[in-house]
Amino acid sequence: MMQHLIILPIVLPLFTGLFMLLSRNGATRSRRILALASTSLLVVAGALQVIQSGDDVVRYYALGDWQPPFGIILVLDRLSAMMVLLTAILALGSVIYACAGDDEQGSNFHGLFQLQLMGVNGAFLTGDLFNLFVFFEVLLIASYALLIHGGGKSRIHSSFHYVALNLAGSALFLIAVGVLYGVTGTLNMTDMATRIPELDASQAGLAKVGAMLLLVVFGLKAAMMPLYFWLPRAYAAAPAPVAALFVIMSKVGIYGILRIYTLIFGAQAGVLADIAQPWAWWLGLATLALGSVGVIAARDLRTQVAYLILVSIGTLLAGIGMNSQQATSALLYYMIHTTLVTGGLFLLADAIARQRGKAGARIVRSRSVTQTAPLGILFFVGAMAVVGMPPLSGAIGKTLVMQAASLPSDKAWLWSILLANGLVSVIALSRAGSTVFWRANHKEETHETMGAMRGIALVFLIGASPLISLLAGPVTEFTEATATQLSDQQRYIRAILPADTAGGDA
Amino acid sequence: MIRARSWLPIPLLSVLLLAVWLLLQQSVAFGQWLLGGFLAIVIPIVIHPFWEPQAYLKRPFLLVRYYLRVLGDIVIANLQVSRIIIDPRKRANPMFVVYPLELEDYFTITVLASTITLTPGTVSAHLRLDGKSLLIHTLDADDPDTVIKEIHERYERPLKEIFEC
Amino acid sequence: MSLLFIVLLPLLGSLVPLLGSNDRRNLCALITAILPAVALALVATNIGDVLSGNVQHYSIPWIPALGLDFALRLDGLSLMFALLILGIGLLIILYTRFYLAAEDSMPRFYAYLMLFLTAMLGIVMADNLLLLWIFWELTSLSSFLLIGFWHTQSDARRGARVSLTVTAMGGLALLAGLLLLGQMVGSYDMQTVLDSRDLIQQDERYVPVVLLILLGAFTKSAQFPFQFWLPQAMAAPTPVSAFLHSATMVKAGVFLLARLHPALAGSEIWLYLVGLTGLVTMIYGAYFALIKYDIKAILAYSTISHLGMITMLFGLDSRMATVAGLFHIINHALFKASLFMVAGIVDHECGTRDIRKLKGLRRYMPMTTVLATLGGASMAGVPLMNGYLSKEMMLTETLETGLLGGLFWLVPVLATLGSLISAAYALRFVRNIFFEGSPGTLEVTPHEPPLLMRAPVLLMITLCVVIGLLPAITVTSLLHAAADAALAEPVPEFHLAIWHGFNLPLLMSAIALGGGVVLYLLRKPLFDFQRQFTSLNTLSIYEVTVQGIVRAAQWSLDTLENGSLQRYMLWLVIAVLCLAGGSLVMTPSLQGNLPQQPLDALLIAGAAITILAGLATASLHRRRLISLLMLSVVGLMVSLVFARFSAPDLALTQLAVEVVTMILLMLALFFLPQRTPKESSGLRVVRDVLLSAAFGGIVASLNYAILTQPIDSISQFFLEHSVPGGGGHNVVNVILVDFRGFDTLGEITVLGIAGIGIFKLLNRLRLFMPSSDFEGRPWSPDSHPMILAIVSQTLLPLALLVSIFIFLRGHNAPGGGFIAGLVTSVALILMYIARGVDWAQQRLAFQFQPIAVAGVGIAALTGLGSWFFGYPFLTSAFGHFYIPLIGDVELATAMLFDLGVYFTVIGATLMILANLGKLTTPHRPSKQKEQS
Amino acid sequence: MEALYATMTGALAASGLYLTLRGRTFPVVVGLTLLSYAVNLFLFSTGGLTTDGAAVIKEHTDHYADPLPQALVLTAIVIGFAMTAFSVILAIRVRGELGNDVVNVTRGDEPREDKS
Amino acid sequence: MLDTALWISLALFVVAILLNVYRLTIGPSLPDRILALDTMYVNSIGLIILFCIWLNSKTYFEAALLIAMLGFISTVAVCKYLLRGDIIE
Amino acid sequence: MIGFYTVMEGIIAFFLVAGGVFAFIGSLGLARLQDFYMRLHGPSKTSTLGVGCTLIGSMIYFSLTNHTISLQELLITIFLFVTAPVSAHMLAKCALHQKLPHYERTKGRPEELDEEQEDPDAADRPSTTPAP
Ligand code: NA
Ligand code: NA
Repeated sequence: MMQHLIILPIVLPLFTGLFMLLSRNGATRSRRILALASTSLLVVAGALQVIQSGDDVVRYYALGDWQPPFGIILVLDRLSAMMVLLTAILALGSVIYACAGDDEQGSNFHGLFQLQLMGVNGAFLTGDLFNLFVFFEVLLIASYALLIHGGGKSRIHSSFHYVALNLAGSALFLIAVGVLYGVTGTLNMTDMATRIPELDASQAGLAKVGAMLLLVVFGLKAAMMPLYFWLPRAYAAAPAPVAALFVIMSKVGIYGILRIYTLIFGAQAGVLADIAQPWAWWLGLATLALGSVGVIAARDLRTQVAYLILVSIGTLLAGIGMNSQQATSALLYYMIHTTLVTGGLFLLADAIARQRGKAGARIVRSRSVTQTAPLGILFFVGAMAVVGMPPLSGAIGKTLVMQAASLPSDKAWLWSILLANGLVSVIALSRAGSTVFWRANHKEETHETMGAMRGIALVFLIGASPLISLLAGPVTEFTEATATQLSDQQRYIRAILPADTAGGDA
Repeated sequence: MIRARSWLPIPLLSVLLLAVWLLLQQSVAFGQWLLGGFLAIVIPIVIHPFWEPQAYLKRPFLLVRYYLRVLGDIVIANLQVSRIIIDPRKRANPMFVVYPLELEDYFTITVLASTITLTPGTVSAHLRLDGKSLLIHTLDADDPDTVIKEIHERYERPLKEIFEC
Repeated sequence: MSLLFIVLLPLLGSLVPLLGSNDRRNLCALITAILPAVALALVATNIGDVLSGNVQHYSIPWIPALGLDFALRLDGLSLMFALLILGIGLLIILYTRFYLAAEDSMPRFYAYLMLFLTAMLGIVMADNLLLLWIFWELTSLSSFLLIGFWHTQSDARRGARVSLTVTAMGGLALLAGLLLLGQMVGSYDMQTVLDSRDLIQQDERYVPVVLLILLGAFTKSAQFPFQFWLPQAMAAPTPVSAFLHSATMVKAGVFLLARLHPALAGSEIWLYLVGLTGLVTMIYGAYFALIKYDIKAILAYSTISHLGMITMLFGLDSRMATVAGLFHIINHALFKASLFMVAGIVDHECGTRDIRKLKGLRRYMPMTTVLATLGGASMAGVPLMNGYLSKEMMLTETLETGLLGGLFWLVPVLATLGSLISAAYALRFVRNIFFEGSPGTLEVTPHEPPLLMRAPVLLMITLCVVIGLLPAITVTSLLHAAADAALAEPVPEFHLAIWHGFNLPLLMSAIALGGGVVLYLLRKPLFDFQRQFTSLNTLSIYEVTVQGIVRAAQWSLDTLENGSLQRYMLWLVIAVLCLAGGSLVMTPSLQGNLPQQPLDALLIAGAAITILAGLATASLHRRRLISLLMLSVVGLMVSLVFARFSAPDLALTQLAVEVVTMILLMLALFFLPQRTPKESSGLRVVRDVLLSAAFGGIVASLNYAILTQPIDSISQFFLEHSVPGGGGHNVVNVILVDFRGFDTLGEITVLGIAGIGIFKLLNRLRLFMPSSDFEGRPWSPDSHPMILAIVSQTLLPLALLVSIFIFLRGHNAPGGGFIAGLVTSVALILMYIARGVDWAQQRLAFQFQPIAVAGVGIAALTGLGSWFFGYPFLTSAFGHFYIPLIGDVELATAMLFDLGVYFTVIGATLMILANLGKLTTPHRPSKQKEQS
Repeated sequence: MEALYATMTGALAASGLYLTLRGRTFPVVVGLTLLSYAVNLFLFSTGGLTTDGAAVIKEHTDHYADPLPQALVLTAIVIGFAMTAFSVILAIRVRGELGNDVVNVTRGDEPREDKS
Repeated sequence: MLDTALWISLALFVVAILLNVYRLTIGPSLPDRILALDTMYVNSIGLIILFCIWLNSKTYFEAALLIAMLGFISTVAVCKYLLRGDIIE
Repeated sequence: MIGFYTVMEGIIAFFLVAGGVFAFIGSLGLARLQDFYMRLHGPSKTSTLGVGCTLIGSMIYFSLTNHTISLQELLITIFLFVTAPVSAHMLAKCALHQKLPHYERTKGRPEELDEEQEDPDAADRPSTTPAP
């Protein structure tokens, strides 16, 4: 069974999802149990993958037993294992939260959710460029369906923006795949990495166009400036557990950039080495700056969290732009932090909105939430974490990223923007928190409480922040090793394409 | 006891399917007969619910004659139409004709309408809602009664013989 | 290890109060006090060791990647502060017990307080720069909670936010400063940093480091011009003011100056920046303390002034100044905390803090009056009180400094002036409240507070007096140890004594005291003078600024993200043009090595039609149906192109998809407006045309370049292995179901999800159904033309047969599950079109969703099957079997996979089309019945 | 021929893009469909343009078109169809919710809880 | 002879399709355009058959079959739209 | 002596050319006849026959070259001849529904083309029917 561990994060949610979708009207209770069980198993699988990848061996799984570079392969390295585990943890929080009632707002929630997980995990694991496209589409179509879960005006409208932009993005992705295939004659990313350095000047020029198109595509998914416009509305409008899960989707874009531009266009790529990083740097900084503007301008908690995601994307992109092992390690830690915390904050914003009557998540004076203490503490912790207040993970992540800036000019740019963002976020979130929790009218005697499931989910995700601060030592050790592994393209080539490959027959 | 209707609900269709299958496969191998036969039985059973009862084919041989006649007419029709299209001096005399139907069964009416469309200078334009008359557009005709009479003689009556009476 | 517990116990203590209940207040206070008391005892056990010159360390690694260890130290400086923090902290706990009203949540307050206590201890004991910063920010956060404790009051909320903002800003600057400092030194270890003075001060980054760190220190210690948050923070409950805003948190800034003094001090910039800031703040604070009416505001500005004095002392370039600064930290903490507590008592008893209403309280609270008078005397620097000693030292050191060069005399003069005003406001504080007049205007009759509420004040005032009288035996050793930590050089010899003989400082003291009395007596004209100024203070500037920023941010975002998909698309296009177009420009040549193939008329005509139809689709888009027809032409042409260039499978697929798409778009058109009104301005159209043309140009160039590049593809492998390895002659199909079956699995998953998603979309959909077409013509009454129905019915079995044919041959000839599925679906959809939803629905025995899902399931299970034979997912198997009479039959697992595809396509397509069609049916009045 | 083919692809891409820049849902959807045609043609051609070389293995010939891009395009067509279908129905839903088919959100449409 | 016939026929079909495009473009009525499209489908069948003869391969026959079978469904759908608005009711 | 194959080649060529001619004429009719009802005649008959001829040519050709009787064309023809009238019929219905103007020389006035009294309120008035 261990040999199939690599594909488990794809197959498990696929079958669970299919099973749940077979009938439209199943018992809610059994579906919830199944969803929780499957997602928990996914966490276990992710953890096992992380453990397995810890020996620094790059493993692959040849689908259909067709050996690379001919067949599609899944690749398990530290990075993909980490992303799978991260996804699973976030998903578990979301599922728990959804089980408190969001799943009944429309049909087929859990099934679609599982398929969304399948898509995300596939994107993280695949070692084939076109297969990456396919998994992007799986996760996108599932996200479209989940985004409109529960209906409503703003949801539908923002969905259309999201869908239309992503369809355009998919078209660009295909062009990029076409260009890269047309130039290199292969789809396997590692194989592509071996062929890129051998291209002549005009072929390399074309490959560069492909690479740049991919950057646009991943930038769109990641919500990089100026392609981020779809994000705030879409995420703010999405049902809470879906929004929480969506947090990982923007990270898929980041993952894509990280993977493509370290493996295919990494240091070995000759004239095409490190072509995306300068763009990532400047656009990341711009994203970061604009995200800060959004955080302070937000009139609604959920929009605010959406902009906080933008901030994190900017930070991650800037981290990629610095293009060093230290920076990669830092951004990976930061990614773990921001994914879980912003996911938790989406849930929290929803939990708060549910207790404030008509005001919902808007940052205005309204009636007080029923459960001031638990929600208040969670908000405080979450806000601290997300703005980068110590001792929580945000501060550690940001500090790691700041520390990774080595050039004086990089430092000046990154630090000033990052610190200014920190200040702005503090102002904005203290405004928001004080308006929502402090500037409230008296409680009304409603018995609206968030209930055990939602509470557990919130504690699970927001509580992750203190946990990963406490465990920052081992976590950064892992991310450092990951960064080292990523920078060693030869290791991938040796592992996946041992000299003279021949396809195996079935 | 198995009733014929239950496993061979539309025998004529089954024959047609088997023939088409063999046409598609370009093969008369035994396996194809077997497979085609299987499909010719299964498909009618599957689509039976969608099959509104149709006129029963009474005289199949007349049908063959009918088809041959139509085939010939099609060729003639095309030559006529071509002349009108090509020859700028030849002026068309289009006309709308309301054709009173004697046929009652919709399948037969459909066959008639299709025939009219494929044959000389006529297009069946409209089956009126009451199912009693057919609006026909002719490309080159002078007298409606002639048209009606010709259609009745050449097509409707044979069809009535084949399917209905 | 005990160091860890000193910090940790109060942290645990922040959880303890939550165990207590708000009703049992004594118990709550008591259990809260236990842990800090133990911590204090632990500190006490270390006093001897530390005073003898040892520095204790404790360290556990935390984040090696960051250079952050959980490292604590206990040296003289830490010890001094730890004693202050824990000692006064315990008194505050006691005081709070009586201070808080019954409706205030005591557990919550204590929890915040303990959190703060931990943070403060952490700052003073941190042995790692980053750890220090962590605790530093924690004080900001916990003080935010404490100031905002009475959050129903807008003052409290604002105060909390302002203080958080200002101190967080400083904290962030501090982080940058400390990071730079650590990078300069190569370590964040405190001792290493403190030992690297020369390295640091010679580094070119020294100046920014000093600026950043001072920004942190000054904001925290409310130095000018960041002082404005402190008076605002007075909205906090008084114990908070007493503790945070006099004794501890505001001292964190000056603590930092002391802590990093050995590494950073001694330079010109330090001298000027720290010295002058302190001096200015001292005067500024004193002046405002004199003219305020709120007694807590008086104390707050006084605090600012005294912090300014301490800051100045740390700035001055003499070692004794540092000692004096440290000494004044202790003294100020003691008398100011007492005075705040007094102010709290007064407020508590009288219900007001307005000094104009408070009069002659000595009659009602004699004991408090005594304490207040002594505290005031200390603040004023009256001899025999501890405040006098440190002020005397301060005045001495101002005479020694090289600050301001030729204007050196200005420093002592201003210092004396500050002391003078200090004496004046101290006098005003004590005399106006307790001695002058009688409290006629008060609504309540004040009386002495409970004994235990006075006890903390009594204890601290006693300490003030004792230190004032016996400085040498009470604090010298502690001060020595602290100074040892704060100075890079050896601690100078000093003797704390009341009497140093007649000297200039003594004279200055006398002038300050005497002048203070005079100033107090002449205060009326000063108040009149002050009244001319409108109350434009820094705070309102701050508020306006923040609101302005918010509004500006909202405006700029509303402008940028105006909800316009068109604009978002535009950005996407611009990104593509810049990134891809830019790279394309750099490409040396588009022309590859391959020769072009010859053209023929057929190709030209085909391409021309395609291009024309494409352009027509775009240009006629406002007439939607025509646009659709043009799109249909493009679809047809594309499939012909596929056929022309050897892709039969693609041609088939494209044809089938084209039909389904057409049906879908026709369905959609019914629910959407039939035409697009003219909206885009001419300029917009021109812009979009240009952008589109540029994009098209890029695509075309790329395509041309790719077409002329030779390709060394992996495809040869598929051609070679298709038959022997995949068991099929149609390589494209074998790739789809075998070599790259995983793609196909994903693809049908997409299709299935799309169907399910669409079902979700159609749920609860509000429909807009036009009752007539776009020319206002009512719909035709004939809903299901009979001729169509009859022909469709005949076509259905034939289509099924053909689809099975296409399915079965797929592996070896063009065809396969996908096309077969589409053919089946289209035939079924034709039934819907011809006969209507009700009719078809009644006859269709299956539900669509299970079919679609089962299809994906079949494909996936086929893949899973290979696990049982020890092969990876989706490994195919095939074999030839000889069956009597039939002959050789090839069976492949790939066909099972393809069967999954087939079902998915049928299920998903019908789910999409039939469900959409089904929507309207119940709502349409049938005109057919009326007419027939 | 290659130049002509490329021109065709480019023209379709340009037309599609122009439509996606329109302000109504329907043209946007049609534009995306058109764009996907262009992309499919592009992707299809990356293996070269071959006449009379359908990749169905026969004896006596090794003149085959590159089958891989064809397989990719097939997948892309299917996915494109699914996406088109979804976006079309989403457009209908937009109309249902808003009463028109304008793609741009007007000001003041801050997301808020819609519980129907 | 066959080649010549093939080319003549091909040319005629191409011209026919161009004529269809002409009608499709100028209209004037919607049924005209639909009719033109439908005719284009039919002519495409001929084109494909001729192409098959030219290649001496029946690889593309199914494409012709599919157009014959499905092409009219598009036409029917559009007509139904014009008549009733709702094509599936 | 004209061989069998030459004859057959001639026959094939005849059918191909005839097919092309008919297809061309059908489309020509579509392009140049006066009204829609007349234009409908060309495609529905002539084009269909044109393709039919081509298919017959193909049938003979492939039967000869592959040495087996090629009958798939027959199937295509059947489909074509079954579906073409339906398209024509539906299109004619549309034209009547839209009351397309007819050539002035057309005789006969079917009631379908009578100008009815238009309901002025019926013009593009969306009726909103909320789903249950
Ligand atoms: Na196939
Ligand atoms: Na309908």
